[in-house]
Amino acid sequence: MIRSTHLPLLVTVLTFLVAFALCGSQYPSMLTTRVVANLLTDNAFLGIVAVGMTFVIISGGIDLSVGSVIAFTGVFLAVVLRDTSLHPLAAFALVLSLTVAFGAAMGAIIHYLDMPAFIVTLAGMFLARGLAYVLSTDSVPITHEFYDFLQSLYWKAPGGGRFRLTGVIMLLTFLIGMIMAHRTRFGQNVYALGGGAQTAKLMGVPLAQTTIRIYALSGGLAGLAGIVFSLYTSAGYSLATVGVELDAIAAVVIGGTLLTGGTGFVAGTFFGILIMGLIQTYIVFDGTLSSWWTKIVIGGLLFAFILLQKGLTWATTARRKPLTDFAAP
Amino acid sequence: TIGFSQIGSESGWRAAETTVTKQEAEKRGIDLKFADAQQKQENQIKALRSFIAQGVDAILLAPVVATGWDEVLEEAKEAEIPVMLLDRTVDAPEDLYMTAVTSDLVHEGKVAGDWLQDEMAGADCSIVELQGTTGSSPAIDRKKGFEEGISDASNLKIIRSQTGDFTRSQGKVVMESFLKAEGGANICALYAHNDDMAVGAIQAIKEAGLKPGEDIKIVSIDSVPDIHLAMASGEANATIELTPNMAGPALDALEAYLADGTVPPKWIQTESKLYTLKDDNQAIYELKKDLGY
Amino acid sequence: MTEGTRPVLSCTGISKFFPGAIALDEVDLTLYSGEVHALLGENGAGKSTLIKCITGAYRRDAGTIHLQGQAVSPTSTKESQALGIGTVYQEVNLLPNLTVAENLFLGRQPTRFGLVSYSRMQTETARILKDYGLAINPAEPLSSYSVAVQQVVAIARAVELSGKVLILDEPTASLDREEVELLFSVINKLKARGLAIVFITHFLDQVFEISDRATVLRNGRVVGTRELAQASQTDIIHLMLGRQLESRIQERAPAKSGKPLLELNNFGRKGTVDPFNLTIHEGEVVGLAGLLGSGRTETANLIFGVVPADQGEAKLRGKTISLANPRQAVGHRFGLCPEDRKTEGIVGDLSVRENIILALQARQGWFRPLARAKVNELAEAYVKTLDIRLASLDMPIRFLSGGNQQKALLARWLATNPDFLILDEPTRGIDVGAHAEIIALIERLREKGMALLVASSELEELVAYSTRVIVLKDRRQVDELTGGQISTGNIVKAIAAETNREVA
Amino acid sequence: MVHGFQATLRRIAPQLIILAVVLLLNFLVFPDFFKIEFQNDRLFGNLVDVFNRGAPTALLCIGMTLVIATKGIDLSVGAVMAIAGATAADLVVSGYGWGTALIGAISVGLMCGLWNGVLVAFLRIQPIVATLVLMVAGRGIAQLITEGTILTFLNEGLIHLGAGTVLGIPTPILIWIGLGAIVTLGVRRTALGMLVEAIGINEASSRVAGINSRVLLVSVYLVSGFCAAIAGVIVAADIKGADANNAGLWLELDAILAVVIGGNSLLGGRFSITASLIGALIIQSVNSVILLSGLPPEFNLVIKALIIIAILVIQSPTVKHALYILRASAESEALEPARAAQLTPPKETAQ
Ligand SMILES: Nc1ncnc2c1ncn2[C@@H]1O[C@H](COP(=O)(O)OP(=O)(O)OP(=O)(O)O)[C@@H](O)[C@H]1O
Ligand SMILES: Nc1ncnc2c1ncn2[C@@H]1O[C@H](COP(=O)(O)OP(=O)(O)OP(=O)(O)O)[C@@H](O)[C@H]1O
Ligand SMILES: [Mg+2]
Ligand SMILES: [Mg+2]
Repeated sequence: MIRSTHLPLLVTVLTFLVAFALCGSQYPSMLTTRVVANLLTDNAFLGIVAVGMTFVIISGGIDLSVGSVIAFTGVFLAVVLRDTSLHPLAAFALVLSLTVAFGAAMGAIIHYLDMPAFIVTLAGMFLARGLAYVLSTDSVPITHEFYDFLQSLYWKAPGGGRFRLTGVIMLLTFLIGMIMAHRTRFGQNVYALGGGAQTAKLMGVPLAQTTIRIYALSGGLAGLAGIVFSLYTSAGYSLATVGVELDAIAAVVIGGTLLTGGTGFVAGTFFGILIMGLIQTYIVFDGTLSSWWTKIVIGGLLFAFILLQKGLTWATTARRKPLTDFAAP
Repeated sequence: TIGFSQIGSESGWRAAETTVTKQEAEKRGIDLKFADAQQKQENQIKALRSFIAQGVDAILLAPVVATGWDEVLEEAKEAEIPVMLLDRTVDAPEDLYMTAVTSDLVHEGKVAGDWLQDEMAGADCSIVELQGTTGSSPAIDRKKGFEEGISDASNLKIIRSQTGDFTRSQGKVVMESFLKAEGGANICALYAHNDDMAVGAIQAIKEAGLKPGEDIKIVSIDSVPDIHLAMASGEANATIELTPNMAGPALDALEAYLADGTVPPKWIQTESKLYTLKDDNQAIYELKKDLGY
Repeated sequence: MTEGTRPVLSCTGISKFFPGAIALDEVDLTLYSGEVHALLGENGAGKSTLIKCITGAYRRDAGTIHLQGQAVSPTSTKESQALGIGTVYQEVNLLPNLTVAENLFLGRQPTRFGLVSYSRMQTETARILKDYGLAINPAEPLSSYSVAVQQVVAIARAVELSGKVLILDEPTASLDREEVELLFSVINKLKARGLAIVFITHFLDQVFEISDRATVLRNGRVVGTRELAQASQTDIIHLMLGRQLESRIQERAPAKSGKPLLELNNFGRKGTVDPFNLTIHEGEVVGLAGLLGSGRTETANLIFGVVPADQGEAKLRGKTISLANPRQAVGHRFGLCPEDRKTEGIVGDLSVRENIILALQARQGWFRPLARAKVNELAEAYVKTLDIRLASLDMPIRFLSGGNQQKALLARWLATNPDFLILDEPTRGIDVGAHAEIIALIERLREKGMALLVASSELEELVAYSTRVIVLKDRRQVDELTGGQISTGNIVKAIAAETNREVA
Repeated sequence: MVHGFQATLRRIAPQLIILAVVLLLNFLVFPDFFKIEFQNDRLFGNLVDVFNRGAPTALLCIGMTLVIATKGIDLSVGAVMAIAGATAADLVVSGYGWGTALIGAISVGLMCGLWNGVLVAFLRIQPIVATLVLMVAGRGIAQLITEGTILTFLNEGLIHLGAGTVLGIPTPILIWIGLGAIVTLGVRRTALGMLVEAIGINEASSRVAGINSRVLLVSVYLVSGFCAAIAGVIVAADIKGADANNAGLWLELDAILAVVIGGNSLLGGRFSITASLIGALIIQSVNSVILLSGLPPEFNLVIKALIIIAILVIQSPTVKHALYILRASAESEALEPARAAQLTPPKETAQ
């Protein structure tokens, strides 16, 4: 049974399929495994942070720090691998615990000091990037056999597309994210929090624990995205991924999650990511847009998607009213 | 068909480079696919991958940062698409790209340092420095080069150094605070990592009631039209040119390679030409002002 | 209730202070196993505050709580739930974005292999709600159901959570007779199981029907606890108000049919309310009767333009007017006191004063602010007339007790001195004293020549003030009663008749 | 009106204290901080710079405060600044006078505000997304006007707006203080302020009460667009050129930060423009500390983040609440111990 609540998700999936078909009809080479593989590989880090962002936004919050955390993670890894003999796996564990703690700290501040997430994570954004600068302003290359090994893990599809490890990590993240959101008590608490913190509290939702976990999750996933990004570029660079938080937010919103919190889908975010990737691919295939027209077109397409979604949702919910009533006693 | 992955349009110089590249491509009858990365490396990698998927004949890449290109360049190599680097090289094995047309950023800084050393001729001089965006490679290299240039002159000393983000307005703001923190009379020279910041700083100096170019010597890098205008009226002293025409040599090399397999050198260095007040700056301004800076 | 048994819950010396007000002053409350204990008092007496202090939603400033002899001190509702205290707070406190099943099971979802099992949750939900006569889709978001349904779900949730104590704060305010009966049968079952139940309401009939004892609060103090078997309604009212309620003999001036004020022809909206004709005269009170979901609220909203009509026309004193949004309606000197005071009525963070003048100011326009003196004069006058209990006119309205919020909203519309006033459930959550006061007020307004349209679930009340009653069913007008026809019996008959006709 | 003034003072006291502390910090790293000279026909000194350089943020946060009061947010102001600056520069470069340029820039700003407002009020798109569209596209539009270059101009009238002085006081200072005063009076001497607060707190209720919430919503975005346009002109005039790519870049975040430091809730409702303006000054003073400290630029962001976190923690409701209780019990100890507990302020979330 298709539930009315799943409508935004459906709309997103449909939008993506239609858009992909349209692009394909214009540039047939877009319908290759290369492009599909690129969509997965190139957006892997963005997808991973967007999963965390989905949780944050469903809970009614926002996390502006993720872009900086990715950059920090990259620089941290690069510096650690350059200056110590730590194995990358150990370094991964170290950096993940750092970013989880960072997220948890922001969550704790948001809850215990009763401050808006927007501002707390904005300060977090300054801090994480500032720390990355302090570690190194230079971009630091990562050269380690283990990195080479991880990068060599890919499956080359007919047609030249390479499905890489990072893409798989993203898909796994989405899968786990979906299960967490819909099938665990934690996930239910996240939705409850987004429905109204005061009410959720009266209903017995542990606010402190949930808030802290949400931001810890987002921080941890930003750390994971940072690891993936460092695999992607084999380097750590303090100026990397500026503004990624806005891309992630846009993807989450295009995916049908409401910024006011309470409703949304992790799976929708996945298609949001694909739609954003598709827009970029299309612009490059076109190749005639100047720098400024690129910006205008991206903004315009963003607007078009939001409008399309709005329209479809309106059209389909206008007549929706439950038919059941009190059963005759 | 050639794909061109440009960093963005963050400065006038960058816009000029884009314009010139498009002109050069047109001149040679090349169909240029342009992709603007909005200052993000990830977007550049995406663009490169899309170019490969599209099957372009060659790729021009102006990399935003030196690291992180191995993987995608390997894919290009495998697809037998030659890659030419513009204005910056990358930290990748040399066989992954055909050639790099760049200036030497460290050298630029050194030229500036040397010029100042000559200009001061042994007199004591406290220098303030306007850095580029923290972490960007021009900022790092131009700082390094300048320090090298003045390292052998004990009379030259950098007393304050702060970032002006390569922008005119930050250049002005930071210069204002330099002037107050050190006192205008105690500053003898300004070194700015690009001309835009220098232009902003000139205004700050004037507003503080000092004469830029005389009370405070000004040397900067890029040679954009507005700095020549300032030099023409004696408000700035020297600039080092960074040519926006990187694509010309690159495309020449590419054509030669395609024609008879001439393998170009790995590094084609553009000239870092020093302009001073001795040049006819008004004329240079007129020459440059329509180049899309 | 058995004397001598150990109390399930005993609270002693509970105090709670708010700036400028002592909400609770050394309140004692003892609950025994298997009793229904009514908690009574005027609006603002401190009933809801007491509940919140007991269940940990508020931090109490003094006092001790013993649960089955054990000292407890829940600091959050989660803890009190874990202790076996289930609560329905005054305003429906569920999450509209979650489904019915998710609301019912939040925090204690059935799991399978560590994952929440939806199928079990939904079948369980359907089973539980059947006891309350509710056959709704557990997988739909709660927001798609009316306040009444939500109220029932909230009750069901609290019942499921209450191992030892169940607390219900005005659970019947938005329920109809039938649902109330179902609720009472559930309460009786729980009582038999030995739970202690706290029941707060302003309907004294219901109190006497279901409760064993009653504790009465006045101004944050306990003024007495009574065995209800040995007390009469008048005793209790006396205890609550501290005075006798003078029973006004309804000596109503005969409805002088004034000039027609508002004429609605074929007015309606697809999928909301079937087109209807209605003429309202000056000096007339038209009552809207019907069952839950019969479309009373929707009719009221339609006339006020909250949801614009898509067919028909409206004429004000013979001139065709547009009623596309509330602003236009206010411009025509209409007023609407909405049913859902929390979401459509109060502006929580604004002061009581500002809330009272809001509609008047909106009508005056942005650039003609009301003079401060005038504002104060208006606000003070209405606080006095309607007996709104507050610490200061500057306090945010959300800190007022539920009934007092309702009165402030009434004041908002009276301040605009409307020609036509629509009241949707005007007495919801209002105490007996104020209840009589509001009925008298409606009478006075009518005599002054105002036209009123009043939707209410309380038939006695409708009968008391209506000069004409329209009966709605399934979003259609099915009957109209006038003059001597108006009686509770006839209204019930009119609602039932339609059903019979359908069956026949 | 004495009453009103006292209420305002009480409302902005925390911000004033923080401003004083940050200024003191400036004084510590640079002892001449408070020195103001009259030099070159203009006031000259670090304190003047704080007021002058704070102008763009201050202007933005006038509009932003109103937008946030309606429960909205305007991410596009930075981009609107760029568009307005580019428009003004383009007009003077093509030979129009500075008046025309100013009017042109303001019209463009109002158009941007209208666009945002319509998206939010009529299409019901969430403000953060609605304004994100213009934030992304707007900079492109600005560059379209300047064609990616820094459009330099020499029109004295226009330059005067950003770099000139009136009676020795830099014009931007006069503009932001003037506009701030006008808007504050405009909303507080009319019913607008209260109505804006009402729709921010509960739009449904406000609508039922007869408030024209849609038009009001559009209006606040118009004000925001207007303020951003003025800020954009000032920034362009200051450097005698429109830098479409960098003008106002990330300034929307500073403006939002200033509003929050000003003690306004991002959830809408009660607002104080004066407090936001002081918030803008606080941010500028923090920037000033960083510049004057002479530390390498790598540390800029860390310092800024730490100072901001400190400010926000002090401002947070929980800490305020704790301070309130401390003060209350200290006061009442002297007066009447029994009543001390009564002063416990309302706090539903308190455990
Ligand atoms: N947060 C608060 N701040 C200040 N005063 C408050 C606050 N909450 C409640 N009050 C005051 O405490 C008193 C008791 O309120 P309470 O809600 O307990 O009344 P009640 O008995 O439930 O009334 P009703 O029958 O109207 O629901 C009221 O006068 C109210 O104004
Ligand atoms: N028992 C119910 N089951 C399901 N939906 C209901 C029920 N009662 C009302 N609704 C829905 O709630 C909405 C509100 O109905 P409305 O408020 O107009 O009725 P009403 O007669 O005013 O009832 P109330 O007494 O609750 O005010 C309607 O859209 C209706 O579909
Ligand atoms: Mg109550
Ligand atoms: Mg109703």
